[in-house]
Amino acid sequence: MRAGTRNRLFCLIAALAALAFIPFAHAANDVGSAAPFAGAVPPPITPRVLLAFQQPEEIEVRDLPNDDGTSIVITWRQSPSQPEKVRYTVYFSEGPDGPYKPLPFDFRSISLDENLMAENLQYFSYKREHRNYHYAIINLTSFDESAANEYENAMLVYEDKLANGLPAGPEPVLYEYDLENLYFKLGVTTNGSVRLFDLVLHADPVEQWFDWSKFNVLIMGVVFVGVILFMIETARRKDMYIRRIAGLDAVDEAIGRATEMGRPMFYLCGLDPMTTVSTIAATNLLGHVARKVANYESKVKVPCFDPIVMSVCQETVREAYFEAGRPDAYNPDNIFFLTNDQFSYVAAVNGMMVREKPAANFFFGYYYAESLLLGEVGQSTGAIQIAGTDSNVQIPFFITSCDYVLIGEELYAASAYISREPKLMGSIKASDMAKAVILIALLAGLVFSIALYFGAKANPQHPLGVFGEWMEYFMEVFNQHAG
Amino acid sequence: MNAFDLIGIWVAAGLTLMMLSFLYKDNPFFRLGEHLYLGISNAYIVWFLWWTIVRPDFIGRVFVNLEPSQPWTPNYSYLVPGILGLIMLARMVPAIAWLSRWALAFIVGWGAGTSIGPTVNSYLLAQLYSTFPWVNLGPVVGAPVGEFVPALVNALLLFICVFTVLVYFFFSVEHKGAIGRTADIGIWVLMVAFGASFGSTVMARVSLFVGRARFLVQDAERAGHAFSILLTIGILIAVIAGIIAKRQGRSPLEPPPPLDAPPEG
Amino acid sequence: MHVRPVERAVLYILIALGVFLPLIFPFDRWPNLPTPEVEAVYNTIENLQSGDTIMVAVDFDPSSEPELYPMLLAVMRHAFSKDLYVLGVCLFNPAGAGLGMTAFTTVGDEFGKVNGTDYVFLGYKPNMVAVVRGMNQNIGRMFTVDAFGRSTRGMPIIQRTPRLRGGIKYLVDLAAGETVRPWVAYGSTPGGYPMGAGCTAVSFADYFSFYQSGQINGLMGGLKAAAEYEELVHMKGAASAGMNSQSIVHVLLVIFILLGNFLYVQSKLAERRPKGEAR
Amino acid sequence: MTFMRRQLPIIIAFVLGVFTFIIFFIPSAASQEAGLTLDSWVAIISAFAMVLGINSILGQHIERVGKRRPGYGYSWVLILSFVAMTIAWIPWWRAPELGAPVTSYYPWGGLENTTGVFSWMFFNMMVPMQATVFSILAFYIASAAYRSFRAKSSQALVLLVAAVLVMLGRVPLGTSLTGWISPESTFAWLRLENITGWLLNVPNAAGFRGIVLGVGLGIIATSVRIIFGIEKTYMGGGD
Repeated sequence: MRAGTRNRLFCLIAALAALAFIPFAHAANDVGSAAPFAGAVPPPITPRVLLAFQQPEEIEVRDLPNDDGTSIVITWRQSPSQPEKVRYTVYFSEGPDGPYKPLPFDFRSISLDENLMAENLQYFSYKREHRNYHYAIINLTSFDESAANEYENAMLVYEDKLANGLPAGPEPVLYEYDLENLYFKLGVTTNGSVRLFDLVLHADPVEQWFDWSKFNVLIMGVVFVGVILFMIETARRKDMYIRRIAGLDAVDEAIGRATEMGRPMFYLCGLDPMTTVSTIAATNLLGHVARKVANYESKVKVPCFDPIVMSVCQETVREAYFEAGRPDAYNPDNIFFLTNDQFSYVAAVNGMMVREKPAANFFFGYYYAESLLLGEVGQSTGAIQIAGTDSNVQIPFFITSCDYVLIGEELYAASAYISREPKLMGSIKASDMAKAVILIALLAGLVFSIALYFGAKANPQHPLGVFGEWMEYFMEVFNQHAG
Repeated sequence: MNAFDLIGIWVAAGLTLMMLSFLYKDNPFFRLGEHLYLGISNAYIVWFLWWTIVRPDFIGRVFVNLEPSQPWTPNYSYLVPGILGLIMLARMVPAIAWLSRWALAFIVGWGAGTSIGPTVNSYLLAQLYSTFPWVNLGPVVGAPVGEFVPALVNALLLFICVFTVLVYFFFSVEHKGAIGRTADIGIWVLMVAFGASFGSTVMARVSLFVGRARFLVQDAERAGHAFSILLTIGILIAVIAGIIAKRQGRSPLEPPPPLDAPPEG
Repeated sequence: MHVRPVERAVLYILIALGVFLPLIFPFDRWPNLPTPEVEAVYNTIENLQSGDTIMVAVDFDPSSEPELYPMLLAVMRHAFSKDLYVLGVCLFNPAGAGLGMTAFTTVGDEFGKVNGTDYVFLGYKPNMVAVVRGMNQNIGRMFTVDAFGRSTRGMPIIQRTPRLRGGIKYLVDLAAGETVRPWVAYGSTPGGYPMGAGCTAVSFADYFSFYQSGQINGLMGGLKAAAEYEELVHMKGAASAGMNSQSIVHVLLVIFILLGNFLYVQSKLAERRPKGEAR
Repeated sequence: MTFMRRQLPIIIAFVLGVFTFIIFFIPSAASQEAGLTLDSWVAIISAFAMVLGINSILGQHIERVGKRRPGYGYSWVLILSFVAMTIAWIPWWRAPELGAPVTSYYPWGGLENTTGVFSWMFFNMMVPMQATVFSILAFYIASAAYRSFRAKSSQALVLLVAAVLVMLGRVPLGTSLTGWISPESTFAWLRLENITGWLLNVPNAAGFRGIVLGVGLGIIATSVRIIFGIEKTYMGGGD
């Protein structure tokens, strides 16, 4: 029997089956369980393109890994037939053989090249063959949400009718979905009509206690923390080398100049709260700067943007004066709060700069658009200015208005550089070792990329076979955990 | 345009000119605006914290039910931040000021702890993964030459730039020889990056002043020519102050004699 | 390396003039060629008949006022010039409500429209999802009072369009934050009315995916898009003047930089020459 | 006693640091809930701490008024404006419930009362000043560019050229300079807007990516020093 006739015969039988299916569909509708949802009943005649669509194999359903026990995931191998405008969709029902209805919440249907398992590492491990497996995630809590949503809308309409005295019918009731036995069917749909594959899918979501997709983050974090602690221990014994950082050598020069000219210095800790690590780095550095200021018997003013940062700065400077052996010279009024609003803070600091003409300005911590306002006004009063920030966008503005700028990580190395404390130098050495590891990983990635490029030239589908897959897996290990 | 809005626009135009006067030099008008702004912004922050954090999250959860229609039970676990907040205020009493260290430790410890995971994830991994050339090249391998060659060049250039910039940040190694040269290339890449970033933000900054100018020229002018009247008054005052300064033999740009010497403190 | 006060004064005055003059004396030397996504919003409103109703969501606050306020004025002028009825709301934050009130009253007076009959500004309400869902169903119940403190019970415009679903023909969401996604998910799709959006230049890339996927049928990014819209509506306003100022100031800046370098190179040559020839 | 002053804070920082680090890796509902609760606790503590800030700034200026120090007139302005705006937002009398016909003018209440005094002060005083101080940047970006974009060294020259190219590529007048190159020709990449696009997509992105990698390592190193109590300057001490 030639393929052509076999196909036609197949379509005839399928059409008859579909016809037989219709009354059942209608009947189910009349019975109409109390679900407030009058789902779109699939039109009786399913188009030929859906009937011809070959059912994908390996349709499985299981609990979604790495989630809080609210979702299940359906996975299936890509179907060989690839007609346009046909998309996958999922129908549900509350009984294994009950009427299957579209999902009550807006579930976007999946096109034939979407939702590939290889592209979502949050829930699936990276394999090359996962490129031709689809997945669909169904969050069971959205059933209750949509029921509540329906109930609210129904109540609004009901109260409206009551208010205007119209016949309101029975009072709407909140529909309870029984989440334990919800059954799903995968189907294909094109402009309104749908064909469900008759495999009934059911799974119970489970709450995981470890997110395996973040395993690479955990390993790298723990290893790096271990290296830091180890280096801090070894740093106590042997001394360390740190390359010259121009900005930090200039700190002494700036303090000396301010003392000669008998004018104060301004020290700003940035506009972020105490919970941001760059603000913590800025306050640590203030401690070391204040110790030098105490020795030089000069004065440093610290206008603060956040009250907690102000308290920390007061504690740090008091400790510095105490260690420098001059606890009486500490004056808490030099460390004061202005405001927590960005531009009134800047206007006030600019006004103080122009009036008191400080000899040196230190801008450390995290800054936003006001970096240039501070830098430009400070520059016009002729002060030495040293800035250190990890907010990338603001570094160019500090470069054009300050004498020295610490770029990114140099701010975090500052307190170690100035204090030369062995335990702080140790963590600098550790981050250098981590940088070396990153460089090696980058080089390996380059080599693998070149190899894969030539492999892809030879065999576009599976460049370099198993080795190629291992290389891609190496690079995916460094991929971030999405979401 | 009732009186309420008319006065409002005049006040807004006046304060705008006062703050812009700082471009000329520091003057009593700017100082007045600065202190007014400090007072108002602090009051606004107190309202904002009360209205968006203290009232809904603390009072609403522990003491008072803010939505009478909903079922509500007091959640006493939220007394902990309240107590820690009061402990933080202990700083004002020198005798028990050391108590505030517990609250400080809570906040700083929380800040340090919450930053490690996301930092490894989005600061390290995301940047590292997107630097691998294959990631950008993979989907384009089969593409025609016109599209593939630029992608190849950009992918390799991106790799070299990130590599050299990272080498620049080595601290415990002398920047000499091969490492020194790579670090120099890194500095060049940083300079191009900073120049481009500077140039791209000029548009946004200029549009800020365009917004203010639109307010002055359109809204303020419509409210009884507030802009032109206030501007002429401002210029007159500046001219008179300049004449007085010249008669006292100092350039107008210097501040007046120490009638208000900088407050020592 | 210092900027002498005279140079600084000349620089600042030129920039101030570069911004004020195009506003005071508008001219259009450099046309703003409209891009397709801006034209889409214009065409949707242009194809509406007089008597239709649209809603404008003022979902931004003073910090993005320079870019989105002219856009709001341009859309309002276009709507009123076609005698459309306009509903207004702000769901971003309370600070945005003030801007909406000013814009609605200013453009309303310009076209002689009556507050309450031809347009209404409902003000700010927190909990955006509930408000959008409620407005789809029944605006009067969700906003019993408009931003000016007047009850909406007797307002003709509210009686004419009691709800968004089936009531309005188009929604324009001028967004500075994350309000486009909720408007699409809970407003435009369930409500069955098309939707366009406006955003700041910085976040244009993020919202472009909504435009490509067809969830919004038009997108205006930044002051440049507002100027294009003004060009289409033939009502030159703040945005076109703003773009002219941008062009002038940017070119001024480049000239200053070149001038600065020229002076610098000259001073370097001057230093070297006397030593060299020792005349 | 020194345990309470020195060791206990370090233990608190350690416990909080380790706990929040672990929560990041546990997707279960309980740990998500704990994370969100801790976030709002920190926000509440920071809100309480604002009293310290107000005490500091008002203290300074009340003292300046008390001692008649020069410039105390301005301190009066600060204190009075703070008190006026604070009085404006405290709801002294019951606000009229929503929808009730507006009989008398109700001035109290914060921004939620759009016709109140607080909203008036916010929109007519705070917002204009905020926008104006922000807009001064347009002048400072010009003087900063004029002063610092001088070809002193090769690096400064590169900084200058990149900035000028991107500036010209962002403005209609600028892009019209290379408008004559047809977009389809092989030299299309010479058009200014394409050069600007490339400068921002490759060198700019790569440069910042290198910085971010370094910053990431710095953040983790500093966090570890805090959690394990190696760096205690933030707690001060002495006694």
